[in-house]
Amino acid sequence: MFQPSASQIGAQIDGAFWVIAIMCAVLFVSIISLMAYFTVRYRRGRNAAPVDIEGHRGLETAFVATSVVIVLVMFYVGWRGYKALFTEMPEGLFTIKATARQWSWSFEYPNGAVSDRLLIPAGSPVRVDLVSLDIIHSFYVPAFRVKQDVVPGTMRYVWFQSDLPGEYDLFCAEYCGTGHSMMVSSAVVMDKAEFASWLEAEGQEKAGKGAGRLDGAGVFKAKGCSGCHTVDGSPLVCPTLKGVYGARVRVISNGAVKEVVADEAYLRRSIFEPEAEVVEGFGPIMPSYKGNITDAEIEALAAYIRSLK
Amino acid sequence: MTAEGAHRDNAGARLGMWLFILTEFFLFFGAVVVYVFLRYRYSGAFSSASGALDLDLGTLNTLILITSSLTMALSISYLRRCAKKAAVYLLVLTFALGGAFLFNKYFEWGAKIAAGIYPGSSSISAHGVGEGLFYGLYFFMTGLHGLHVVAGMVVIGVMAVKVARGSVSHSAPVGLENTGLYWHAVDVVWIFLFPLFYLVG
Amino acid sequence: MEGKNGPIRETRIYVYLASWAALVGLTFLTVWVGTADLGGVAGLVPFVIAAIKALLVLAFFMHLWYEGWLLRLLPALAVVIMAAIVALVISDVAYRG
Amino acid sequence: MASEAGETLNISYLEKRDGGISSWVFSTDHKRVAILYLVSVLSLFGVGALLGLLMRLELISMGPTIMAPATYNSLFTVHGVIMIFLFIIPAAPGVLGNFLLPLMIGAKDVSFPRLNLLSWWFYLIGACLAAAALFTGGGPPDTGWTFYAPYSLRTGTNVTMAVFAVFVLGLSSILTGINFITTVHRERAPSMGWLRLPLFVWAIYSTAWIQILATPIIGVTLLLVMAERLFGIGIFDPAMGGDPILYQHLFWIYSHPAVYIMILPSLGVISEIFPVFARRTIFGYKAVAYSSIAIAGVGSIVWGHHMFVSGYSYTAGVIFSFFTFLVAIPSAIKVYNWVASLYKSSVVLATPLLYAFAFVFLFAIGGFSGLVLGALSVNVHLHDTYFVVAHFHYVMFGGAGFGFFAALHFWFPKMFGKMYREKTANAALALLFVGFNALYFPMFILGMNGMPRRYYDYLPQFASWQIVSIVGSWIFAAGLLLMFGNLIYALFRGPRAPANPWRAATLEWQTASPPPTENFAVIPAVEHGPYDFKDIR
Ligand code: HEA
Ligand code: HEA
Ligand code: HEC
Ligand code: CUA
Ligand SMILES: [Cu+2]
Repeated sequence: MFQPSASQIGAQIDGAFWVIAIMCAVLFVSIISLMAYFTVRYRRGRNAAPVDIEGHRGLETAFVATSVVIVLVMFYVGWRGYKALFTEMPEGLFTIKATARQWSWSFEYPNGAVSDRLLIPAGSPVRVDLVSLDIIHSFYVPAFRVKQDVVPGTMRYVWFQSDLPGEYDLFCAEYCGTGHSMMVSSAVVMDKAEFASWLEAEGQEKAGKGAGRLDGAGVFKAKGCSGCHTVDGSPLVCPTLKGVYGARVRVISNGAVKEVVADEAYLRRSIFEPEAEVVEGFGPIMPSYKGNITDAEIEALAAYIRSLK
Repeated sequence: MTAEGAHRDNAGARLGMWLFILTEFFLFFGAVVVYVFLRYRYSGAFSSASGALDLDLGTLNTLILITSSLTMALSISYLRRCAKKAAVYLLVLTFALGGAFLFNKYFEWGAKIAAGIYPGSSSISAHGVGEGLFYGLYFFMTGLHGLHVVAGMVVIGVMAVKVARGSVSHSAPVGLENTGLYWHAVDVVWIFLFPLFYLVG
Repeated sequence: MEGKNGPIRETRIYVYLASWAALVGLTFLTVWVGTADLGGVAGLVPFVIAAIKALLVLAFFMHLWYEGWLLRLLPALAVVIMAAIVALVISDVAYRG
Repeated sequence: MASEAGETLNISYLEKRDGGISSWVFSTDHKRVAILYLVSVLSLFGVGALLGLLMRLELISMGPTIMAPATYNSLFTVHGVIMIFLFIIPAAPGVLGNFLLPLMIGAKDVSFPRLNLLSWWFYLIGACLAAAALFTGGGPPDTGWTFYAPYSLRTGTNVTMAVFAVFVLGLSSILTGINFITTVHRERAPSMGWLRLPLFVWAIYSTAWIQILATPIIGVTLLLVMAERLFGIGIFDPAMGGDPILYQHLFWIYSHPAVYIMILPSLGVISEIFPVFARRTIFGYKAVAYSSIAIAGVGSIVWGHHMFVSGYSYTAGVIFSFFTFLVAIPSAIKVYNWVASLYKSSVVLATPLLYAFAFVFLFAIGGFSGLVLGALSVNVHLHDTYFVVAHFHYVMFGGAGFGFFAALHFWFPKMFGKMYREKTANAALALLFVGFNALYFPMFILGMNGMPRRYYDYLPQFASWQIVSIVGSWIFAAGLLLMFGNLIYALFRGPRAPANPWRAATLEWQTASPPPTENFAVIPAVEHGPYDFKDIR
């Protein structure tokens, strides 16, 4: 019934699940069959003379005592994996920084590489630091059985180790608005060597780009613009950016509708102070990127958006 | 025995009133949970922000409310002794003390707002996050308490009229007694708000 | 059984006056304690005083002193629940890692 | 005087004619108030259920099917708000509590009849405000019924008014609670000692305590959300140094106890039904009675089990999980004692008992899945997945809801003086039972495989179980329509019901069906316990 677990902690959590589930199933079956048996055995037609049994101290105490034992076992079984997740993380793990925003993820590696999928090496534990730029999201990889809310204002982390190369779904599990169900990515477990070479290549590319020109499409993805905006002309919750550049746009500014031309200055304003001029028909949900984006990146974005005809 | 008012259950009425007061206490308690949580995190900011509140005015208001509780209690006592006139005068006095409390609060709030200390003001962020939250909570809790004072005054006003007219009297004082309970409960809330906001180490 | 029906017993006026005087006295005390630098657990003293003041109001102005067990139980119950909730919330803030 | 009283006694509370609709909406008769609640609560249930059906329909295929994502989000928010605050919380106290409590303790009415009416009016105002929130401001709220900050502070939809509506509904709930506690303490018939109270009264009494102690907390929390949205005081807003997890604490300090507001009355209903149809006394009366109080007590300190992965402290997680497991014990006691009450009994398989059996079956599954969720590490995986959705539909609908249906079938003859067709009711139950499990059991499996909740869209691997669930929802809908149709038909065409069709021993059956406005000709003397069938076997 479970998708097989692909992490070490996952096996432990599945174990806890089955211990508890089987205890529950046994109790459930006994209770229901006892109820059915009594109903049949003592039905009116067969037993017309009921006996008023008001209670039985010994039996009632036994009920309570066994229940206490049962639930304490369940508590203990559940506690162990939680303890491992929250208190037994080894020191000095390879750390990836995950940034959540409405409605996309980006993952940043120690050497500067950035990706919109989480790539990790098989066979060694990794730590993922979780930050949010706007509201609460939740990092969830079912195959690893780990989940952690990403709370703005503080940093949380998760750690896990997967030994099973493959591609697994990564969800946002905390409701975060219109695009919540689109905030889906994947966790890719790679062979160690493969991962190392990917990381190096990606890091170098990034370093090289930093010196030269940035790739606008890359920034558009990495900064999460693509989480909201499409580039193919189909507006979702947010205006599409296809053909915006140079067009006349009706915006609401300080409560009044006005028309502006979408030039580079407008793009800049949209990115720094999105709430100042809100495109008619859309909500003021775009986050401000002030302090979160470099000039070079803006230029690359502008060039990219200009190219979207 | 069929008419609704025919059986009067004073103890029942009191129990009902007490249960209601309990819910009022829990209403404020919810905000106290917020307070405890934030004070734990921003204890430094809380005490420096508290220093900026007007302690003299706060103390004066505490004394005013305590005194109004006394006049309220005395009013019931006099009504019980059939001293209707004294009871009404004491109610009017209680009402006036409630008004004085609000008057002071109005000045206190006014001074803070004039100094740019209110939620959403442009200068409040200059005080640092902890202080901003302190004032946010200060306005919220004292405001909520103020609303209760206003509600209490309205009921006291109604009671004064009823006592004067005789529909609440020494033989049927429950209405006034329950008003008294409510007013004292509002006082108890303030007794805690005072150290929470004005006396942070 | 649980509070007598009918009006409750009369509170003497001097009891009111004495409670009032005590409340005023405690108010000044708490201001003094709150502003004096006592160090250590001094932060809690104003709340202890507030609790005493609240008890005075509850007992005499609100007549709990003369009431049956049920009404006296209510504030006690409230305090227990409130303490439990605060303790649990603190188990979060105090141990955030 | 005597003859006059005799005359009024022949007229039931339903028939008493004194001026059209206003004799209902301004009536302080607890039975009429109960009917007001019944009508309003069921109407809103109908609306909420329809929204649920629409949500299922949207998920029939991947991608957009019949609505946009924003619509779906508003849909589950409004569905949740209606089902929780407008249906299941007020249903049991408002309908069953109001109707039965005074009858069961031998009283003429509740302690404060006018307050009682006022609480229905608050309910109505709350419902209207909630409806208004759909069409004003930024449109229907899209936060989920939990209104989590900071999203609820940022969204442009009309959260402010929705939250205010819930605040008003809270007021209504508090007034009901105050009324019931006072009633149980003050209005019992002279010989009705505490240990002669029917178990339903114990359940309603415990519920009332939760209503008055927990509801104010959500009241102030919602006021804070409004203050945040209107003035920006920053307490829940991380951008201003506030803490969104603090919001979650406050929300669940109320909302976990609130789930016991939903279930306790139903547990009480089942405790009434079992002995009546087993024709013997309940096993362990005291244990069942006190376990209601225990659930109310322990239930108020387990709220943190909704926050195991919220990022609060590890210590808090361990403590809350521990208490969560403890709170299962009083529920377990009840279930054990019901089953034990069938031992050496003389079971009459009437419709109410069948509904009660369905309740036990579904509530046990729901409760057990609650235990699975309460286990710390397992919760990390299952939190905010469809497993949770399955859990709470099992306990809220399979438990509280089916308990309410059982109660309707048990007390229908008393409330309306008419009898429904048992065969049809049983057929409806069969549909409901099959439909329910087909609708919600697949959600457990979806959740175990990681399907997150509040998802407008899903990945291909989830499709097949979604389809099963959707087909289940149709079977279930058919069952509901049949059940309500049967009851509505009986209301107009059903044969007259006798005063005590089930030969029960509690006081409400000792008066006419439907009861006269005055409830009892003379305040009845209580000579035996509530489940003593010796004389009426
Ligand atoms: C009627 C409402 C109701 C009831 C009664 C319950 C009852 C319980 N609930 Fe549930 N719960 C909800 C409504 C309810 N819940 C809702 C609405 C949510 C989701 C809110 C949201 O996020 O939107 C939720 C979510 C929820 C969570 C959080 C899930 C998550 O989001 O991660 C948890 C975790 O611990 C939990 C646990 C429990 C437990 C342990 C019980 C226990 O009280 C159950 C006790 C019952 C039994 C155990 C079964 C009967 C007993 C026996 C048959 C005897 C044998 C038993 C033993 C020996 C133990 N519930
Ligand atoms: C008592 C509470 C209750 C009840 C009864 C229901 C009933 C139903 N609910 Fe539920 N539901 C919740 C409480 C409830 N719900 C809550 C609290 C949430 C969480 C919201 C959130 O995430 O914020 C939720 C969320 C929720 C989801 C998850 C959404 C998501 O996470 O993406 C789904 C998905 O399918 C769902 C479906 C249903 C369905 C199909 C029904 C069906 O059972 C409905 C059956 C009804 C019909 C089949 C209609 C036909 C019948 C009639 C029209 C009756 C006629 C009426 C009269 C004559 C009076 N609900
Ligand atoms: C949370 C979703 C979200 C994200 C992330 C986001 N935007 Fe937006 N954006 C919006 C919305 C909604 C609007 C329309 C309302 C407005 O103008 O604020 C908008 C408007 C715009 C506009 C004006 C469009 C027009 O039609 O006039 C531009 C340009 C823009 N965004 C660029 C960007 C860029 C570049 C990024 C990334 C660096 C980005 N956005 C990230 C939601 C988002
Ligand atoms: Cu991000 Cu849901
Ligand atoms: Cu809960």
